[in-house]
Amino acid sequence: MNSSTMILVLLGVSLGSAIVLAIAGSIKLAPEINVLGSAATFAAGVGLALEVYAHGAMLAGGDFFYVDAFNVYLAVLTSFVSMTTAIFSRRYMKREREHGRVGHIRMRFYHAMYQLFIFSILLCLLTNNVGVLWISMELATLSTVLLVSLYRTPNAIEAAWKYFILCGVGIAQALFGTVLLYFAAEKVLGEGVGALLWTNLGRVSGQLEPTVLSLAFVFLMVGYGTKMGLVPLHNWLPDAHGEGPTPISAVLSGLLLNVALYALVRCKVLVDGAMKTHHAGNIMMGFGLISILVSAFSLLRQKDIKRMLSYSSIEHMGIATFAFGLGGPIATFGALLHMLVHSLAKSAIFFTVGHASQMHSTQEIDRIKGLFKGNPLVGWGLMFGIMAIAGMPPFGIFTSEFLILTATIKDAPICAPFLLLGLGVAFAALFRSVQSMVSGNVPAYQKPITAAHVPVLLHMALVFAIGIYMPAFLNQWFHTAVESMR
Amino acid sequence: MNPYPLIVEMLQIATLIVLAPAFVGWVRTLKCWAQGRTSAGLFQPYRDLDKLFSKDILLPENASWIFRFTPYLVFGTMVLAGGIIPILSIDLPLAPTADVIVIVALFAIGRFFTALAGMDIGTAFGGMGSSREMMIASLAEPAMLMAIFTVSLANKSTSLSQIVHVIYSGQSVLRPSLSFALLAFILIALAETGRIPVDNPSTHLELTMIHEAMILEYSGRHLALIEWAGMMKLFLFVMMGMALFAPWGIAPRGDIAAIPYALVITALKLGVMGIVIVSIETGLAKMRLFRLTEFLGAAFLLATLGMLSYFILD
Amino acid sequence: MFKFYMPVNVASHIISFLAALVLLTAFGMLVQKRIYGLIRLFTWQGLFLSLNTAFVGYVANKHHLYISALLTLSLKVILLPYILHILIQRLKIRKEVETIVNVPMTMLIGIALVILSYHLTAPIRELSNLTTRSTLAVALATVMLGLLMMITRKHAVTEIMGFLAMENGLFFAATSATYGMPLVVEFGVAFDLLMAAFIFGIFFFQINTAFDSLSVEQMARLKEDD
Amino acid sequence: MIFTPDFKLAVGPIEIAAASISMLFVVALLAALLKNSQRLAITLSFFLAAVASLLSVIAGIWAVGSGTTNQIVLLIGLPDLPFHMRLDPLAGFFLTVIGALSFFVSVYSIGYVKGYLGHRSVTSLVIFYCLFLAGMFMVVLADDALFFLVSWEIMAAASYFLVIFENERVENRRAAFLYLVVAHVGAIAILLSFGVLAGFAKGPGNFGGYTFDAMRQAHFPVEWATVAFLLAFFGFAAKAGVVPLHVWLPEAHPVAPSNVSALMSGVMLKTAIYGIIRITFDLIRVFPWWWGAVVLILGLLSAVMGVLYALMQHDLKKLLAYHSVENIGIILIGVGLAMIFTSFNQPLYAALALIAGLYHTMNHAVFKGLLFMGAGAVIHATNERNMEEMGGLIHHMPWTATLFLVGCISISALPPFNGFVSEWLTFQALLLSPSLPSPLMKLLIPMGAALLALTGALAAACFVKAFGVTFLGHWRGHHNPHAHEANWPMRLGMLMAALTCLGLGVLPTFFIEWMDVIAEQFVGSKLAASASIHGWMWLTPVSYHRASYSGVIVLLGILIVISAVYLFLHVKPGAIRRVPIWDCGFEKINQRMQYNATSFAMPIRRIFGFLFNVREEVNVVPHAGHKAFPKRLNYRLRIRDRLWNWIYKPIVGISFWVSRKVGKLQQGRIQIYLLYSFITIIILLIFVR
Repeated sequence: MNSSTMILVLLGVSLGSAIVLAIAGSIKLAPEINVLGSAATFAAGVGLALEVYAHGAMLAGGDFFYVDAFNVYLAVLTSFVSMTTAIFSRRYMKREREHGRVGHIRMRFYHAMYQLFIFSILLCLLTNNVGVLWISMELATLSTVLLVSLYRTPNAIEAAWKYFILCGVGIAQALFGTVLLYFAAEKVLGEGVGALLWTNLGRVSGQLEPTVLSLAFVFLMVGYGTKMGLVPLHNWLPDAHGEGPTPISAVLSGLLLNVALYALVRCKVLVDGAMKTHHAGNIMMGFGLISILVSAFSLLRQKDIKRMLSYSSIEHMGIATFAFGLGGPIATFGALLHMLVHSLAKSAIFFTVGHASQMHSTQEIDRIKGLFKGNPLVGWGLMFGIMAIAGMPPFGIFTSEFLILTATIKDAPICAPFLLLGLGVAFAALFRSVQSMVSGNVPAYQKPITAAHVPVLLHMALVFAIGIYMPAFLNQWFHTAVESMR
Repeated sequence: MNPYPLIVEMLQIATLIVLAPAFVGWVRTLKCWAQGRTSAGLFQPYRDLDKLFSKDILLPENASWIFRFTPYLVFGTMVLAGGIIPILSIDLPLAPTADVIVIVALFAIGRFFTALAGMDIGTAFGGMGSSREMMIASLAEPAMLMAIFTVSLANKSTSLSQIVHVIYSGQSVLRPSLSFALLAFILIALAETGRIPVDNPSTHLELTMIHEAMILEYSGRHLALIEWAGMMKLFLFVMMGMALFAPWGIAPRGDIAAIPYALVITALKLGVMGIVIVSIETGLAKMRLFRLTEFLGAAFLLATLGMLSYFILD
Repeated sequence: MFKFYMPVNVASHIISFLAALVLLTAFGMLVQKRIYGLIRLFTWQGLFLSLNTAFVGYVANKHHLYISALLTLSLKVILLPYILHILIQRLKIRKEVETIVNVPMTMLIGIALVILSYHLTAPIRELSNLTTRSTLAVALATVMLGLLMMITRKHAVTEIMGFLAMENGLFFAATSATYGMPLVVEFGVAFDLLMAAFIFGIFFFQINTAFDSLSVEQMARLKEDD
Repeated sequence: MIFTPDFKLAVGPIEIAAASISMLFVVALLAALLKNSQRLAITLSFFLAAVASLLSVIAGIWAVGSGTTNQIVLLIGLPDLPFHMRLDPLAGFFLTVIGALSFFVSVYSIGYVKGYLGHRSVTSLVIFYCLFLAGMFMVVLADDALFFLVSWEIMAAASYFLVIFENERVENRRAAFLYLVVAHVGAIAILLSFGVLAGFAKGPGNFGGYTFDAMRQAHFPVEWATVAFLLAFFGFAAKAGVVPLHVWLPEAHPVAPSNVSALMSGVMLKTAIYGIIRITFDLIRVFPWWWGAVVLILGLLSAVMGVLYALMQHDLKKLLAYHSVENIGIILIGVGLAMIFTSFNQPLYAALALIAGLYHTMNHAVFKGLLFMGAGAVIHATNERNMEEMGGLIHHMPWTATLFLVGCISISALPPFNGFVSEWLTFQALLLSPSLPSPLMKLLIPMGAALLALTGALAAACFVKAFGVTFLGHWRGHHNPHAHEANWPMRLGMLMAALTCLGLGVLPTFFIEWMDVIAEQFVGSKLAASASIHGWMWLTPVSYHRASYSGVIVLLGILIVISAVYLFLHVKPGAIRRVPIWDCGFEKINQRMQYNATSFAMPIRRIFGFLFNVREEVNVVPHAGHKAFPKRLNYRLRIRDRLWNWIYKPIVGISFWVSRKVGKLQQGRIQIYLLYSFITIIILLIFVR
């Protein structure tokens, strides 16, 4: 099978499952179809990755798709997390349905949109076309907006509305940036689709008009930055991630943010090539730092566990953005690693938190107690997840933060104290809440549940494994990606 | 092997053990004279000890082995210290065993156990004595070390024999720093040996006693050992002060012949020091417990001044 | 194929005129207080945009622009206003909507934004040799005015209108700066817009049910401030 | 664990150390598997942990004894930055110290942890215990920044889980949380410090600079070296509990199970000392003298403050924890002096100071471990941590009491036990200050000696109190004591530690000769050439004439005199009669009239009261009609660390204040959010133009 077919399979499976689930989603087997579809997607993703590992970066489907070290690992990650989340959501959503929080039709809608969402972010990652990237990014937003308001509570609707409007406005800015990019590229590459292809743009980035690109970058930054939830464009994120169904929160935090960052980094490489200054990097570092600090302090006063986790996502996106902005081989390597391990760990935490909140019928931190005793897997899973996300070894996030921080003090020492402050406060805030959730005696209102073990264990095992033993192929990809971003 | 140092060592320890009660007797006698009382004589302490040794021991029901062990230990540390501090000669085989810091620590270990013994019985007095004793010690000890350090910095050694040796060889002259240190040392010695104005060795007045409170429950030979050790402590402090500040008379290295002479000088020194102690004790009143802070603070200040003047003036 | 060549300056005049009309409608939307009026203005804006696209396509001889003009026409002049009308009738929305900032102030900010847009696009204008280059400032200003409108209004429908106005500005930018994006992109964007339209339609119902009105003022429960 | 490909059959110290670490991981796994047979899990796991610790001791002794340096590279970690392990004498020394105490404590744990059987599952305790040990071993063996920090944090995390082992209690959670946060912030600071060093180090590839070998080769500009040092010192000081970063320590150490407290206080803190020595003497190598002064001054401050706060405690384990602050201070005095002497190029004196610091490191590990084990036995027997509720335990548990007493004497720096030797060496080092060219240091360092003396004397007072109130007198508690003697494994663990205390105190020359190679490597001079020149009996640092000490003779001397007197007096022994307490004739004596911990410390509290945040409440309920005779009297005393209010509370307050302000960003209104977006664009546009 050549890579074009592989990509078509990869995208086709998810799109196909979306259609199947939309048509026949009400049947009993819908969750299983969902899992199966995701598993097939994952298999295709692995196949594609092997292909890339063997042959290096490649164009596919004419030049519509482009796969290199940077996006292939994100694609595999996406398909993997989509699979585990589907497994998790099988148990989770079943329980939600038993509790009458969602009905028949909405379940169908949920499954279809889930697959559509996966399809759109995969397309986002694999496409070679800046315009198509934009379109699929918008599609990813649109397919999840109504999932956020799935429960139809006033809070959920409000969150979804904010998500819709703010991301809509943000993404519109990104489109303006894309138009400007096209405007600049067209001068060099001539009219037509060719002027929107990453591969072509990357080749000629040195000849692009710097003034236009600097303007374009502002709009792209604000646009994709909104999607990533960078402060001060972040305000929709805690609401949306906090109010939606937990599987959706997991993929929003774990996957969608990564994709937006991916888009931004691709743009940054172009802009750097054109401007030959560190302007874009500085802007990203600024956004990164502000995001880290604001989210860290916001973490301190969270009462809702999912809301807290979404702030933590902002923080980590801030770290990655900062690191990409800082540039240099070490920081970039760290940032790539960070994207990977953050999404694994964050989705794992969402899984455990989902179970925990079902056990206590609430998302309030103060009401969740005694998880170590009540359900050791959920309790320890949450604890280790938080350890990972807070940057404790032997988990992978520590490795990435290690690289990023050491590079920071070398290249931008002035930022180091702020990072130290932000990370310290975030650490304290996370542990303060989680410790009270996992420890203590089991409260009377806690209900036992059957948790989905596999996704949590799988994710945490991976985060752990990457923390102490990073496989050579991953290393090679990251290095290749770092090289491509020079 | 040259047997003489060993003999000197033995002789010195014997001197300590034998002469210590006499010195206390001398101080008491002087005091009686000063206060216009009839004295019991120089040898009363010996009679007291003899009486205590022949008595039965009344052991409190609650006493543990610590209570019984302490008298022996305290006695042992004093004897050991007496083997190290140059009294008659600096040619002591035991001298390198311990320098002045170790000697301070030897006193401390005796005090440590006495304080424990005070708490062992579980009375209010015992605890009170221990508590106060440890408080005073914790203030006195740094001041004492500070005073000693001044001397040892001047003589580039913390070993007492070596200090004496250096002073003899004329490398050390009379310095202003030493006079401060001496003053401090006197104040601390009073505190450490439980004399007025810090403690009153002859009182059993409940609220003022410190050392006596700790050993209230002792009797028989236990009490005798403790009393004897206390006498030796006073004796040793005097001798230590002499070695540090006025070593003349102590037999120098290799000079066996000077030992009889040293004995005489020692007796003379003790006589003089008795007068000094008595004049201080009669001239001062016992202080309230929390005034002691100021007293010991003054000692510390003097010692510090000694140290500073060593660096600044010398 | 026969082609009537119009003098360049005449063409650019017409384009500028249409651009001015787009801008004018944008301002009109900014101050319009009645919802129906807003929709009407939006329809007009779409029409001008569509005309402009078609005209540029004609002048620059870019046939794919006709398609995008058609797209704009069908979507923004016909479909979206229709959907909005239906929704407003179904939901029995009050006709007046209040603004947060008063009208003269909004106008002043709007004018400042136009100046800023002009200033920002000035260097780009120098680079381009297209007939449409001077309209880039208008496009950016339209985007900004749309955003301003969203900020100053308190109603879900007006927020959507502002959003759509921004989208118009973007379309305008695409045609004016570069003679349009590649068709695949244009179609994709249109598809997304269509989907968005359905979604906000659903939303209006959801909000109305949950909050008993479409004012976004009530939707301020999720917050950090206390 | 995977070793480098060149497999040689020859086994060196580092292979043994690696085997020990691997073994601990296996034991952790084993404990997880033995979840359902707890009794077996305890015996087997702790036995194996003891064996593993013994292996480490062997490896450490070997490495120091042979003075060799071995390296291996593990094929884990990042592919371009695999974990490097290196066993040099310094690492070997710390490995020995950690291993030795771990060995004692593991043996002790076999008996101690059984106390939890029937109350709660001990699986997590066993697992994290093993991981904790492994973490400590790895810290001293790590030879690159990444591995070091990974080990460092594994150690911190494992100990965190041990501290919250009994997580129902709020105070445990609070303490554990505080501990973890301080540890983590410290770890980030250390990380940044390594970042600075790595920035100047050159190695193969992008990540080559992170190895310690590369840092050893590098040259650092003095200002950057200072940044690195200050960051690292902050991080390590936070771990070691140096004042004013000590506040977590007396909270966290007491609430952990006692075997864990023993390890935390005894050896975990020492990894911070290791880190400081490693960074300054090994990686940076050239430094200005004032670094040493910083270390010295903070050391002195910690020593004095630590012991004073310890005196005020009536929680036995909290008291011990504060003493760890004190002892870390004493160690730092030695290390700081060594740094000062080194930077003034006086290697012999530096060697003395360094050895003094290291010797105290070793001593403190042993006696603090012993004391915590003893405290554990007491708490195990009485279910009580408050000393005010204890008393008279020497009659119920003579073994524990005697062994605990050994610890008390050792920590009070009294001869002939080990604490004295190292403090004595430190004194000697302090008295060498006249050789320094800096007048200020000349003058200030002897003041340090006075403070050290104060510390020692206060420590003695404190342990009279601790031992006296806990073990002596009558039972003070309200409920009846069911105290029972510790079981055999516990006694064995304590006994071994106590014997080690004596050994270290009596035969210092052996140990100093053994560890001298460290001084030679880092400060360029050997101490043993002078320290044991007069044979193994005499410890003579610098020169015979300066000072000398013989622990053997002190011990033998005292013993001989005691036995002589005893024999002499028992030729014709008088009778011993057990009688009721006399107490100046007071008759109605009861146990409530004893001095307790609070009253014992009262005089010192009065004197140093200004250092504490003391709140005293006396509540008198007068007798009807007779004002002079109170019917009931309540006395309440609360002593808090002033630093809580000065440093920690403001930090927490400011954090929440900022957090509140930040919260204002998010007011819920969508228009405001849009406005942010709008303003952001405009600002950025202006910025790029």
